Amino acid sequence: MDFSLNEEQELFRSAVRKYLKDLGGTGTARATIRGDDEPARAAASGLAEMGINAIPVPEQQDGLGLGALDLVPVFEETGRVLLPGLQLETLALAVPLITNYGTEEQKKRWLPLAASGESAFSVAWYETGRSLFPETFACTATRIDNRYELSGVKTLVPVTGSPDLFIVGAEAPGGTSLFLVEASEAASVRPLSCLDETQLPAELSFRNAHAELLGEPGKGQDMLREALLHFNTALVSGMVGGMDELVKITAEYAKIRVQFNQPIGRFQAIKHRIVDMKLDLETARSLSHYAAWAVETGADDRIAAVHSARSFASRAYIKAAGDSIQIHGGIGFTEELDCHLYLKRARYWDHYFGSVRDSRKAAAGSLGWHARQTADAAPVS
Amino acid sequence: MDFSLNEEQELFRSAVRKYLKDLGGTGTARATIRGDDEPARAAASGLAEMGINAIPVPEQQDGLGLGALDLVPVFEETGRVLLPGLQLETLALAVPLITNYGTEEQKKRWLPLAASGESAFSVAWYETGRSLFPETFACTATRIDNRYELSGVKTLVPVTGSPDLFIVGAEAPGGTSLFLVEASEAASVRPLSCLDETQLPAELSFRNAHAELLGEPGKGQDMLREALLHFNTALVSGMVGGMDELVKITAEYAKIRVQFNQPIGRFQAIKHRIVDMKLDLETARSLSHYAAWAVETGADDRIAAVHSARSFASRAYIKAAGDSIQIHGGIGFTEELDCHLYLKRARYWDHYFGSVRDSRKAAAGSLGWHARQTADAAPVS
Amino acid sequence: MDFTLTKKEEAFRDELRSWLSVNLPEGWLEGKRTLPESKEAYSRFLRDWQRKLYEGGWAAISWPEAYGGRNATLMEEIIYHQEMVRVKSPPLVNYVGIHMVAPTLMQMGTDQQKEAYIENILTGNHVWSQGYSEPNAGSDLTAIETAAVKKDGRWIINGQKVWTSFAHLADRCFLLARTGQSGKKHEGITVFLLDMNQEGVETRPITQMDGREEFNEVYLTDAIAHDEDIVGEEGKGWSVLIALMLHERSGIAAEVFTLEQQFEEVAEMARTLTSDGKPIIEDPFIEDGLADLYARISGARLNYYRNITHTLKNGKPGPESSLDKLLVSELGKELFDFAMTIQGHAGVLAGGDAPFDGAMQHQYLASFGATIGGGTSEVQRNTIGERILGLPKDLGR
Amino acid sequence: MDFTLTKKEEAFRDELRSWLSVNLPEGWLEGKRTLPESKEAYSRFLRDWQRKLYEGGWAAISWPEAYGGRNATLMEEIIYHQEMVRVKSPPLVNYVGIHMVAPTLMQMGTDQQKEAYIENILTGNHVWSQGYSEPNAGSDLTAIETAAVKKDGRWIINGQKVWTSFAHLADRCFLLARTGQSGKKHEGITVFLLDMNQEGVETRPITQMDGREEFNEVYLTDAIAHDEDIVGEEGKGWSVLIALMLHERSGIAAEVFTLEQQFEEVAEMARTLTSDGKPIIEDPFIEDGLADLYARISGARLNYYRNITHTLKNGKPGPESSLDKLLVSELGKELFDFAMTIQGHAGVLAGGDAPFDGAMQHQYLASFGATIGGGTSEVQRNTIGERILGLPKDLGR
Repeated sequence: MDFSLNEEQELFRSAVRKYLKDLGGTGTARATIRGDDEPARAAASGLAEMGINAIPVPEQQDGLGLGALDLVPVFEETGRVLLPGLQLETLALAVPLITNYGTEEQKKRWLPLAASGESAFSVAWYETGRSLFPETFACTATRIDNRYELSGVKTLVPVTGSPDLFIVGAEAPGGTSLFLVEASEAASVRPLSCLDETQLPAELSFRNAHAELLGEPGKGQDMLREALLHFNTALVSGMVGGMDELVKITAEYAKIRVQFNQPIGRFQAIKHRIVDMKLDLETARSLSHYAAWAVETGADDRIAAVHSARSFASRAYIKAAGDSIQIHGGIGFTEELDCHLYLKRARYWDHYFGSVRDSRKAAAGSLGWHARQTADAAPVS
Repeated sequence: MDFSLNEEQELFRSAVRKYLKDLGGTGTARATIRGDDEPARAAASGLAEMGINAIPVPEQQDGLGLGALDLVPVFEETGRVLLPGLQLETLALAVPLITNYGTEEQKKRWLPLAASGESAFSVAWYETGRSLFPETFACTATRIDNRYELSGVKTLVPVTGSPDLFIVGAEAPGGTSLFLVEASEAASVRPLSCLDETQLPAELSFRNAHAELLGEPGKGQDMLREALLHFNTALVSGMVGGMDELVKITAEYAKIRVQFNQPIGRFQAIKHRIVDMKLDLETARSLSHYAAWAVETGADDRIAAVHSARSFASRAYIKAAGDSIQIHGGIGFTEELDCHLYLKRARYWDHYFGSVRDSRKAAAGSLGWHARQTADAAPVS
Repeated sequence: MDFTLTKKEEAFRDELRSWLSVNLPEGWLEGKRTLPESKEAYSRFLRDWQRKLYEGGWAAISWPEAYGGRNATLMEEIIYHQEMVRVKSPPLVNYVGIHMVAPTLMQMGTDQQKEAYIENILTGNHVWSQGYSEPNAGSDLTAIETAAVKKDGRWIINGQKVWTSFAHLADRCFLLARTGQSGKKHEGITVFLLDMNQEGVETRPITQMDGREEFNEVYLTDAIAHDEDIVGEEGKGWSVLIALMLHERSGIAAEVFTLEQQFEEVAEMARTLTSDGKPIIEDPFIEDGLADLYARISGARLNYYRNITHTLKNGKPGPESSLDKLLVSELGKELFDFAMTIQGHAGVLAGGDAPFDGAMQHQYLASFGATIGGGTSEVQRNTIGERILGLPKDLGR
Repeated sequence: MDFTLTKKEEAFRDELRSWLSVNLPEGWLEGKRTLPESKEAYSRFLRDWQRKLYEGGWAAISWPEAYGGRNATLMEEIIYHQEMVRVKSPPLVNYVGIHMVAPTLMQMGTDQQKEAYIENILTGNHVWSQGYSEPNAGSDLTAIETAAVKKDGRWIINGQKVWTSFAHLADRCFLLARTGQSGKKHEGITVFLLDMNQEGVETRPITQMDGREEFNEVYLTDAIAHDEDIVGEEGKGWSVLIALMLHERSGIAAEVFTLEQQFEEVAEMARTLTSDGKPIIEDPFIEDGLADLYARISGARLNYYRNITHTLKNGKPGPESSLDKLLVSELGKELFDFAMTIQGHAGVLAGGDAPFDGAMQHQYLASFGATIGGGTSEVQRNTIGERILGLPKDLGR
């Protein structure tokens, strides 16, 4: 039994953490909020130089061919400082999609760019008024000879970090399918105001955009669901990183802030609330690490593992951020402290490609709870 | 604006409270648990002599013709001492049903017996394996000339306090209907073990039992739903009474129990938890009193009022009882203290003729939330 | 039990309603409710509204008629709050003056103070701010460090105040300062009526996490006050604070009614927003959560009614009124957490890109302030535990 | 990261499994697991089981081989707990002797004590109880009042113990008594190895709210012990307690695995119970609640694995292990609250009339004890706050 990250992974974490700390911690996120993307861009390059982009990319495409566990420390540390950028979308969603479903040519073209950090990718999936997995999309792709032309409007597409490529969901002959569309093909990009100002979601419109089919037609939802196991694992690492920092700053504050002649951490209302944050953090961390292991090893319970981590961490992160504000009191309600940045990020991530309810449903389904049994008792309800 | 019980109601409360206290408080319930029904029987007679049974019965049938608000103090006080008996079923379910839907003859026959306390009534509705409002019952009533014969098995029928009459739900030509069946008509009465040992639920079987139709055939569920507004109002009063006592005994204990050289009520973990019990108690009380007012005056929002009170108080009572055990520590886990009696009663009542979910659904339906509006915005979910 | 209004109360409400329909800023009732952005225009807008209220006789209804009020009953006061919430009236820039300073001066001010301030408060000539909290004295006001020292017949005041509402618009400040160090911590505190328009007073806005700047830091550097600016006795400021709190008879009426209104807006959203063509209220989890909030928010409102009934019968508020603040502020947080959640990923949008113009997002963020300001939920729970339930006093109290 | 067992661990597990399949009481594995009702028969049953474990070499696997143990590794110990939970083995009547008294005596007992007790513990000849808590010393053991006074070369002990498990079956008691009043409250406490079979010791069962009588009150009236019955030094009992706690390396393995098993039983119920012909798991609220519990109970189990990994790597448990008790006991309460709720009104039935023979009802009631016994959740939270997060010490500590 060894339920821990290995030494290499922990060493890599230390390096990433130190690098991001030296860049000013959440200062990079605050620059993005002020409209200055340069620090986030520089951080992305620096991280790529450290090799984080190569982690999930197969060796044939200039990557390291490593698994989900190796990304855990990376996303915990970028989550800790709320780093803006497309690392999550590129490395944990687009790369698994292209790796698993792309043609040799598509892999050869795009994956080396991801591995080196030269390109960032994004996913244009959501449409206004539609759920995450709607029966159909309004956005359509028409086949013309050997190519596809894609038209329609996508919303909530992350464009911070200047993606070169979008993976777009659209209706095509055969059903909902995935397409590779280069950024230059977008007819318009309208930035949307966002609660989490470190994010830059946009409304994208396409008019007869040149689109390449990714994987089989009609399998768009299945492919996305599978790739979301990678995505959710990485996302939860980001949440754990944020929660870890929240517990740290909140406990520190409770030790030094004095009211009624006592450090407030002496009051059980404060102390026990921080303990509950810590319990949630450790539970989220355990679930998160196990999810990464399950994804990496293809364990039987990987769907339940990933979605348990996601559903738990989603709410726990929101709660931890809210509690950190309360414990900091007035100053916690100011723009000056970071608490609210974590709250806003926690909300941004809460429904990002799935809700708590979605994850619970997925876990239940994967565990076979709905396979009918012989009823051996019958209650009144 | 006057949101309070009137002076008479409060005086009556004091009288009932004193009477039940003099009988030994929860001692009556403990006697029932030991198998000695006599104290509960005596208490029922005594309360009837004080006139509580006459409250909801119309004046024409020897009652006082009073409303739901007048029953509030009664059920708060019987709830406070966990009095075993059929007061709730008789006065808040059977009497409203007979009053609203009975023939003149039925009223004349049964209501004076209820008003005087000579008879107690019970309701035989549940069937094993069926929900509260199933599509059909297995129990059937067949019309033979001018009378009905009823056959089938009912479960979870309260028989503590020796009911003389059951109101029985059964399938009949026209659909689910209600019937009056005298207790002597039951073919068998099999007592069921119960978590709340102050209760005596039983499985009743009928074989061609003589049954009188109550109200219109096929309207059984509608009639019950309407009568349950009275029932739930009274039930919630019982919950409020129990919670009030729990807050009292728990706060008292926290003042005198010393650990770490401090009365434990000085620790915020204890203090704030009792405060939360108190908040829940006051909210439940406010909702309960308003529900009684709404039922008594036929207010537009009476369904939402009653079901809001029920859904809130149901969970709050369970929580208060559990918290009282925790705060009492080891001694709270013993049979000797009353905490667990309240917990078991709270559980007994939690699903009694409806669940929290049922109540929330009923409230939502009655408030018209499902009436379609023009969609003026459309989100991604 | 009776929830109806008397004829007199109805007449009062109707009079107010018709006055509001004529006098609210143009387009206000129809939803054009944006306040000016620049400090000057914002200040002018609020002062104009304060003035209008004064001219209509609606600025200080609970004051005695002798001072220009209406001697309103408690029920009228409650109706007033209810109506103001209903029309989402502009903020009352002189809230502190009208509800705190003037009633205190009426009770314990000198004739000179009454003369100098009360009418100016009523007309809105003087806008007041409240100088209580300090960086190291938030929940624990006895820890204030701002010091007033007497020198050459004048009080020289140094220190820092924080969370001072409307300070950037205010002419005067109801200021707590330490004039002595002796004995218990709440001794030696004095209330000053401080002129904000002097060199030693500097005001800096605090940017909140919801982007607004409603509060300020106030730096006092050799600010000056005089003996005649002291309310009550020197060193007895704590008893002034207590007297001031006892004036509060309508409790948190505005917050209660606001919460009720906010619930209706969230319910409206749940009924109108659609996902895949279906109103989201058809999701049983959303229906269930909304019904739960309905029950608890109704409960909070009804608690408030019970407390008001108690006040009406006993002439003064019972200790139960302290439950209201805790419940209402915590429920507000839950309500908007729910409102955020049910919007799905679209809930992360803000402003004009978000459903309902981002009102939910904004109120969600703002809701975190309500369980901190005016006494944190932790302090409220202590108060309830100790004052209502008689539990032992906490550490350090 | 690696969750597989080594070959050696697998062999250990298989050996235990095959031993259990032969040696468990007849019908046990098939579900015939009722224990005798009468005290005598119950006692005999448990002692027989203890004896069988001893004979099979499974009574004290983590003891050194020299004392008759297997010198088991931590992983083997965990596997042992896992297997015992899997087969729902009968309770270990001499738990206190094997896991607490003997390891303590091995470390700090006199040769005479080792000689007199260790083998008798292993064979089950001596069943031990633990005499810690008192009516006024529950969460705060430093408050014990039971006093041992030396007189004519003997210790005369008076007082009352409570929550003494298996005391009615025990021969000996590991007893805390006060032998001095000086200095700090944890000073002057002495550990005695008390003979229960003497006139001055009276045992009365405590009836729990779940109807069971697992614990006892023990009244000590001039009970007698001798100098050679003292463990460690007189007045230094507190350090004996601490040494004893440090022996605990597998933490709450049994509770963790039991919770996991209980979850599976609740899930099984949700899949098999029907309402109106449909399995209740088809209710989305039940599905959702069960998935939530699955996540959190998995999380608790995984936390435990992380802590065990830490112990394996560092040779001793990290402070994080104190989280396990809190999480597992609180989750048990939630799990059975859920199990009660989803049964609808039928959930109020008990025993043979209830679904699953009333197992859920019984475990629901029992779950309330787990957040109290062995340190309340409140005390656990203090410990975590202070030891892991470094927050300031509480009142009275």
